[in-house]
Amino acid sequence: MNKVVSSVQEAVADIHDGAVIAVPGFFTCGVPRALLWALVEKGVKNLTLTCGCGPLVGASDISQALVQNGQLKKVIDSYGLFRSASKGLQDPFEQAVRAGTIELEVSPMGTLAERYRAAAAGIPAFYTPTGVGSVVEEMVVTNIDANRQQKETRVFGEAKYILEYALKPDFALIHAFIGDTEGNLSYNKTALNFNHVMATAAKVTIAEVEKIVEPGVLKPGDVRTPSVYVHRVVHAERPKFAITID
Amino acid sequence: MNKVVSSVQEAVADIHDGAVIAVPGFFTCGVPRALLWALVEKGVKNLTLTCGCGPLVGASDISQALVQNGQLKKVIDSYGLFRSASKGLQDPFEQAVRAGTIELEVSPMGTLAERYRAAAAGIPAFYTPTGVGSVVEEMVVTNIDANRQQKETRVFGEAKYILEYALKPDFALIHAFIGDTEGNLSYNKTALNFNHVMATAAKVTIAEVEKIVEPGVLKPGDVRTPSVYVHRVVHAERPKFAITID
Amino acid sequence: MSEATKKVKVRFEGLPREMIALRVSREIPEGSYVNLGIGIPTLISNWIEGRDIVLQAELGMLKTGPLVEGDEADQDLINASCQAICSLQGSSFFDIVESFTMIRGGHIDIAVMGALQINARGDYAGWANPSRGLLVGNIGGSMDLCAGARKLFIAMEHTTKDGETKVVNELTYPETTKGKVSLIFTDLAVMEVTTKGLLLREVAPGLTAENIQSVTEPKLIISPQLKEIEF
Amino acid sequence: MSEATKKVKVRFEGLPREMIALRVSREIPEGSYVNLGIGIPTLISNWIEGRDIVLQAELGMLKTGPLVEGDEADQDLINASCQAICSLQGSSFFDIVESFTMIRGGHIDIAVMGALQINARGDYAGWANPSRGLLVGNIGGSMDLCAGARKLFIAMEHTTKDGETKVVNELTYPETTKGKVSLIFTDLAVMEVTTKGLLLREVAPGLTAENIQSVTEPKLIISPQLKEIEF
Repeated sequence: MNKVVSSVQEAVADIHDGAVIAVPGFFTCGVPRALLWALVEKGVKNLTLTCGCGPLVGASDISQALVQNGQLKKVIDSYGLFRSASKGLQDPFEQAVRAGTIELEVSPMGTLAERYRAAAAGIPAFYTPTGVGSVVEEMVVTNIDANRQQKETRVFGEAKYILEYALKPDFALIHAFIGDTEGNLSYNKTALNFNHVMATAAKVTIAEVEKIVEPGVLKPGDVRTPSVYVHRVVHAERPKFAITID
Repeated sequence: MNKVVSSVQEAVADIHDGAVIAVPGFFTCGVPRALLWALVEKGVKNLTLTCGCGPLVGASDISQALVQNGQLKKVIDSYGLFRSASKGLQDPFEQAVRAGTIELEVSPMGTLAERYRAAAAGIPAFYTPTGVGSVVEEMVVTNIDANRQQKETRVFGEAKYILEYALKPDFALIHAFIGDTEGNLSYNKTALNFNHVMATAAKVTIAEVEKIVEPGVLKPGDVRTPSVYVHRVVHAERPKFAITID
Repeated sequence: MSEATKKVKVRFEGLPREMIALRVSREIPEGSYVNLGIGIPTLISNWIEGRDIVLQAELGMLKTGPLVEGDEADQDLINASCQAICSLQGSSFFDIVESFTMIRGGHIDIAVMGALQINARGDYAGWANPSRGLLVGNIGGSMDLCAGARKLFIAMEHTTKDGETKVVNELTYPETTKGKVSLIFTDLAVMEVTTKGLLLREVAPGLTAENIQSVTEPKLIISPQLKEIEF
Repeated sequence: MSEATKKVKVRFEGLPREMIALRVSREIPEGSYVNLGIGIPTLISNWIEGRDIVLQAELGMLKTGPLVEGDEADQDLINASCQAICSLQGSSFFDIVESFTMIRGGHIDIAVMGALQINARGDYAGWANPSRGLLVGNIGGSMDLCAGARKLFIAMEHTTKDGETKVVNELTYPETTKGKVSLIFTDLAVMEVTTKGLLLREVAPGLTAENIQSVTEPKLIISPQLKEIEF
């Protein structure tokens, strides 16, 4: 199965208005920058981006373009805002969140990781202690009043747990270091972060890779994301960016 | 942190009567044979072995010794019996199950894998579609009448799911290929199977490894089980066995 | 349904197990990720060389290779039936949690399983034979595959060695799953599970629809395109 | 509690942030696996060289190494504060699910977090400052660490830049967790959360228990072994 497509444009060709798209990356690290720029270029609108830890903070140039193009409906993240309040006030995304024109739903990072894992593994819902004792236990945390749905809790043993649900995106845009033509992927160091789990969670997974190789170059024990999860592979230049969110 | 102990006897020294012990291995492959023989030698009794897919079928010499020593109270597995009924009739373990002197609790393999993962990740319970439409949906499947507890189900969307609980063993006995002195482990090919998840699930994890190396020999990207999960490392000769369950 | 009524009167010469496996292989599209159960399903792996089909093994491997013997056998590289195999270019190893994430999460296109009994609603029994006299049995990964694979095929003999039909009105053996099977391949026929009942699509060479019905409890719907099994 | 009453009357010269971090480091036993939050906790990493303490980073790394700069910086190797770091002998990389399995499953011995406010029951607020005027904030991994780490320490300034105490009777900021904090390290004091209230164990050089009480809302229990913070 040769899953290589020839351009990032072709790779995102079927991403439609209103799509729910998983965006990995931990701040600057492991963000699928080439695919995200292709999304900007394509101009699809009404998008929901489901993140893990601040790729839109780490790749603020892309965030800015998406906001200024009016492409975003909603972002789900654990760390969606700049830490600095003064920098946040100048950020188009935060401005849109303040204006209520983009929804920001905030969740604990591990709960997000687990919700993707649940979607990948056919688990509709699970119980977690994370968030008990905070507002996360009571409701969905979002800037849009109407969407603050109540949460369900249950006691097991002597402790209280929150019921959390699988989060299954339509697409995942992945950044990998090496990918073979069949879709087996490996990652470089901490650029792995949310990439693998999002690849397993989405209905359609599109991987930009720095090096495309023939099957067999990646040894069976070195594959991190097995090919079954990956639908398209496209070459992307090694991205360049400053390692900072300040 | 140097976690190396000098003998398998020392490695299992604190395993007590009545302990719940995770035993990995898929039939013959990846079974912690040296640690299990140390358990036989130690003679602790009233043990519950929580397995995944037939290590006691694959290592029937060890199973036989444990049964004949009267060490087993209960086994949890997805594949605990010989496939052949005639071979089963001659097997001391199956004989004890038939006599009701050892309990055999049977579960779908993926549900067991997920129950260990849940224990590892602090998830007390999760919902799964596996087993719906079978007796697994209604009760715990076991040869001991009194232990056939009812299961709980719930509908999400249009489908029915079973509530399954975390399975947290007191000890996990792990077989790894390479381990460093700090407890980082890697595995060989399909000998990985249940080893990693059991290492993460147990309160105390003891790893027999074929090669002990200094920290740094295993590269950070080649570690499969990070040291935080591993409490003791002991050298064990590469095991020899026939690749068959017939 | 008593034991007696399940006995079939005539036994037909059907396909050998290898040919059932070949027929199933023809129903697997190129580009499929497939898990094969123990028994006849395992034999399908002999028929996919050169085809763009990737096999998954529950114990933690994708793109399993052929069986190996003797000195080539590696005790750390087996398939889910505990047979020594090899890897291929593009294979991957992973742990059991990843393996069942694939299986339970809907990533496997087709699972082919053996069965002890099947009915017209697509329910099947495969994990415990009550004749063994035990309330427990070997479930293995079968229920996970039933829950998670996108399509579920059954490959089996049409009747038991004792001459009882395995295609029954009501299961008397413990169910593995309900309503998930879409196609049934036996030594005698190919049948499709439809909302109206079992559709007889193909019969083994030399047999008629009446022959198949005579060894099948549910009333069969005969396909207008009924034909001999082709290879 | 109105804003006005929270204002402290006198401001004391306390420890610099680096020294708070040093004091926390002394409370971490050899052989610990530790996660450090953003802010003062991150500075603890400067004090553990040569000690048998392993740091975990949420983004997927165990045994994080020191910061690196310039040409040595690798864009694919950062810590959870988005700073370039290096790996050490015995380090490991893993994905986010494994990382939060460690954190949520009780495998991390100690988490050290910053805080905006803390009370005598061990509740703390750290994820959202209402003064920013937003109903949302950055939770990151903080709530996961609170739920999963075996022990939870807070390292912070005792008062805000505006001179308000952060050690309060009742939190006015959104809680991160309830009742999980065991030790509080500030520039002025070390306090232990006990069932009877906050136990003042150590004071910064030159300060008295009365000084600490004057910038602390809850009534402090003074330890009979009260002493100066030692390094």
